[in-house]
Amino acid sequence: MTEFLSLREAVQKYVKPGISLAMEGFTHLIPHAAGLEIIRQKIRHLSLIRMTTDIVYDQMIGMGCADKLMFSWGGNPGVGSLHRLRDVAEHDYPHHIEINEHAHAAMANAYVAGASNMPCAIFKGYRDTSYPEVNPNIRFIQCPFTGETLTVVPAIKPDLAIIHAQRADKQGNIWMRGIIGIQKEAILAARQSIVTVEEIVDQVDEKQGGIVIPRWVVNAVCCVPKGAFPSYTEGYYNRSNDFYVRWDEISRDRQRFLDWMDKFVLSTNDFSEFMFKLEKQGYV
Amino acid sequence: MTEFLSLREAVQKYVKPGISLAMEGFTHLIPHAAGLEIIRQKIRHLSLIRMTTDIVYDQMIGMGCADKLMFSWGGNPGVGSLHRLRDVAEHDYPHHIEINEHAHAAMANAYVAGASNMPCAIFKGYRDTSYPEVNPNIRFIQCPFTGETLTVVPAIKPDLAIIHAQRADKQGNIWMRGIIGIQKEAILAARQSIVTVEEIVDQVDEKQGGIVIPRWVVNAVCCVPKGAFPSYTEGYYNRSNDFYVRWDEISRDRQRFLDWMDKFVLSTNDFSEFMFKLEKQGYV
Amino acid sequence: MSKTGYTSSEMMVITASRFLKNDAVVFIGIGLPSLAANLARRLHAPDISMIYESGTLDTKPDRPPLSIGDDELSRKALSIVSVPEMFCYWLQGGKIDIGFLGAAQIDRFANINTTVIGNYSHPMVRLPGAGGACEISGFCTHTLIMLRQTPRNFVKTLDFLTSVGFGKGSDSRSGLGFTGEGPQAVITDLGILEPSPDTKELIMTYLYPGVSIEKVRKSTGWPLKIAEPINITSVPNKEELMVLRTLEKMMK
Amino acid sequence: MSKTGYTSSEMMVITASRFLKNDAVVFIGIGLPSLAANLARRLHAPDISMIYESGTLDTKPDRPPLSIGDDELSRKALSIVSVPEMFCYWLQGGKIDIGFLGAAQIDRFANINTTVIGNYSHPMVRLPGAGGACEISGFCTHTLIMLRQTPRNFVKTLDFLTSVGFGKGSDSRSGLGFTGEGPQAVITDLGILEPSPDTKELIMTYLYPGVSIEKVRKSTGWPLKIAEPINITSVPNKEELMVLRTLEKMMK
Repeated sequence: MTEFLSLREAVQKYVKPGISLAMEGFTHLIPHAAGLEIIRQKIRHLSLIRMTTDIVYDQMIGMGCADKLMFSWGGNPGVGSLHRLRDVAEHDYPHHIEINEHAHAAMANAYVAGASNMPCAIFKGYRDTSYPEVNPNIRFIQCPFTGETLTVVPAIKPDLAIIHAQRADKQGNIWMRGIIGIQKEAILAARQSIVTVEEIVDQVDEKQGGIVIPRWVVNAVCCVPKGAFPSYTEGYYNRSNDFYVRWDEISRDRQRFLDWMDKFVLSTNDFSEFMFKLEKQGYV
Repeated sequence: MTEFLSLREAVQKYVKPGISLAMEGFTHLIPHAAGLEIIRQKIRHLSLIRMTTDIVYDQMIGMGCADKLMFSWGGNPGVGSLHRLRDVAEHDYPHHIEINEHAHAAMANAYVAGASNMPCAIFKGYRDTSYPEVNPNIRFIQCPFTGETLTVVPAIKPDLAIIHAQRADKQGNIWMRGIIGIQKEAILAARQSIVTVEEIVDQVDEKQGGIVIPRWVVNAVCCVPKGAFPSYTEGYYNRSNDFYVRWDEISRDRQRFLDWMDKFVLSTNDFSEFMFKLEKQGYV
Repeated sequence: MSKTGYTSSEMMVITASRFLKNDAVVFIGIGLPSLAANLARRLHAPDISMIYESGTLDTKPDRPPLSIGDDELSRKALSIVSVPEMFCYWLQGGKIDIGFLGAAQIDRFANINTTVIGNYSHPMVRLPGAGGACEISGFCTHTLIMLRQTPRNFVKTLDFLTSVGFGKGSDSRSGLGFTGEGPQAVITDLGILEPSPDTKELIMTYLYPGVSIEKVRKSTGWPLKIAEPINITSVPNKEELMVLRTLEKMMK
Repeated sequence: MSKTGYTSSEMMVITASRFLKNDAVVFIGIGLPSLAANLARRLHAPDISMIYESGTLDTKPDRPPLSIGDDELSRKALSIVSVPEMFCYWLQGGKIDIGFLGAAQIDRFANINTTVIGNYSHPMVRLPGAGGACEISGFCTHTLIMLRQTPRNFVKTLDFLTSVGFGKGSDSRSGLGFTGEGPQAVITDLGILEPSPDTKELIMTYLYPGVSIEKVRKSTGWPLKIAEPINITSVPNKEELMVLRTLEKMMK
């Protein structure tokens, strides 16, 4: 069922205008290369879903790929604000996007519900906060046994999920280790999925730790070394904390951001060219 | 927070008449030694909870430890009937016990709800089956977003959970690998917990695969080598398929069962004596 | 065996194995289904993904397991998941193509009973109960049911409805929130029954070689519908029998 | 710094670290809380269990992490769990003693805002949002809130209520389904505020050495209640400062 494609082919095949797209990676294994390829292919009108909306979505939002955004935290982790996200929320730049905001627990439970083929998730939370006033997708029900009030949110069932992982084997089974976040749930909740990996090996094995996502829930595997940069891939390379800091200056000003994206993303053919250019310019 | 106790001390301290007790281990790592120690200490009036009610509960039920039983499958795996369970269900022998019967998915979700401090769990299932007629703890609600009918069961929150695992470290952190079943959820759902282990080591590590349950959710750790016999402990010893087959003859007749339990369990001081006697008599 | 050169159990297992395609993701219980899947893997379906309830995804045991928790399954699994994950993400999540079910009783709409014979509160026979059967029947895309065809097993009215096949027939399964399409076939020791496309009542569509129509009628507790003309399955071929018997020997 | 020999941030971190006992299980965000926990671990709480939202249970980083997903946290963790497990089993499950929270705004009942300044639909400042704050405030047995005390931060009315401290005060937190008891203290750059046992309104209970009552009143956007007599914290000792500065150097 799994195809091995180049990232360009996979994005062409699966990322269509108007779809809902979850790109996950909780502080680790963030699918940055895939985000840049979507920008390169100028795909618009996406409903973006991501718990920790950080640089990858700042780039996509700033470049106008998104019509909607569902998120539960948006910032530059360890650095501060996300300037493109702020610009769209505060000034509708580059255009207005619809925001569907949650807390982490709500999104985590909603992904679990999606992966479990449930229409909704119940949990505790949001009571007496302002969220139910601004998000009509937060409702409350009573436990039929105790009468206790519980919070309900709709399941997340994206059209497409994209994640990054350490390895795939030649059948398309995916192996990842370290901080595993919400990626497995995102894949299982989605109708289709793309996984970028650092390398393709003969066989993957849980006996060395980590988890395996079986091939039959993955549509496309793309080998993209360093594909999580500036995030990291445990066992391969560390987080570029420096790039996170530099993103603050790159993204602060609209024109500076656009120039930078033009130079490094739109004017390069793929992620390896992008990385080569970054290295030449002293970013890595 | 974790105490290192002998199994006898741990059972004396935590297994009190009238409590609800979940002993889990899904086809692997079944806490047999703990079950025999409870029988040895003649503790009665327990509300027993276990998904795959197999030999360990057959023994406890046959010896009169249980007032209630919650389960979702009861049999001798790979062999056939569980004769003591059948005798209590069909003939109230040795006395009537209250049965709270579920399907696996319901109990799995109910443990997750317990571990998550929820009063209930929602899932799909049981619709148009006979279960809702015989179990008042199966109810239905509507999804507030789609109107779909969903099934609700109360969370499982046992007074005590007992599991068996491969190792503990000297701080009381628990490591287990292989088929992990529902054990972590049982521990986290329970108010108190006992873990029997094959050995105590300096340090446990997830990097070799498996999972770690942190010390602060474990009350007592007991070192009981072979403590899962006749079930198995991956990396230590295999399942005694032979004993499962022999249990069929041991347990089929009431008197034969009582004599066997008297000889091997009540007349031995602890699990290592029990195992020694079994070996001498050619059971192992 | 003397007459045909194979037993009715062997015929059941071989028949079931023929349903399993190479790319199938199959949820397996112990006993005949496990044998059938392991047989298929050694014959025409080397890449089949075998899933056991205990949490082993895509396991490739060298010998057929003796229980769903057999250490052989866990050692050879692509991935081992927790019980909640198995039931929520994989089964209810609709990620499995084919699920096997056994039964103590089945009715004409392929609903099954594995809970009790007799009255629930004071059963004549207390059976093991549901286990994973409810979710297998609800959420695997297709199910295959394996049981012997006798008037005691093939009953007019179930003593207890453990898991839903086609409910009261026709479209009564729809609207129950299931992703699975329901039983694809019932494989007995006499032949194969399949649901009628419209009413969903089971129809005997195949007989094993040498089995008479009279025999299957007598072995069924309701007026059995029989396809006209009835099909006859092919006899087990030499390879099927040889591999199956090798597998069975490994389990001793 | 010149006057006291330490900065107000250092005082905040050292004060927070003093709240952390050796057997505590602490949920930590990045920044000052992470520094405080790492400081405590190197001073009086070597066995403290540090939990970061990214899924690392009981991690023992050699250097303070730069983000909650820092590879140092994952390499040194006792266990790494998925995001749903962290939020369901560990946070909502009530398995954590102390949680840290930051805030852009706080009100007199220790409710906090980390979502927007201004109107939600057209915010003046779009802040990062809730992240894990709702569950930390709801389900950690106690929470410690760290933020600077200014009239802009300590406000009469929050622009948005991201996570509940004591709601409208008194027992208004009870009945919301939370297992946590709510904020134990608010640690600012001027001193410590603690909830009044009955009304739950924040009372300034400690000042740092050299901070005046006038200063804290002016730094608070509501008529601040102040304990009488007011306590004064001890100054950072040499070891606290030395270890803290070593930690900060490791983060460069």
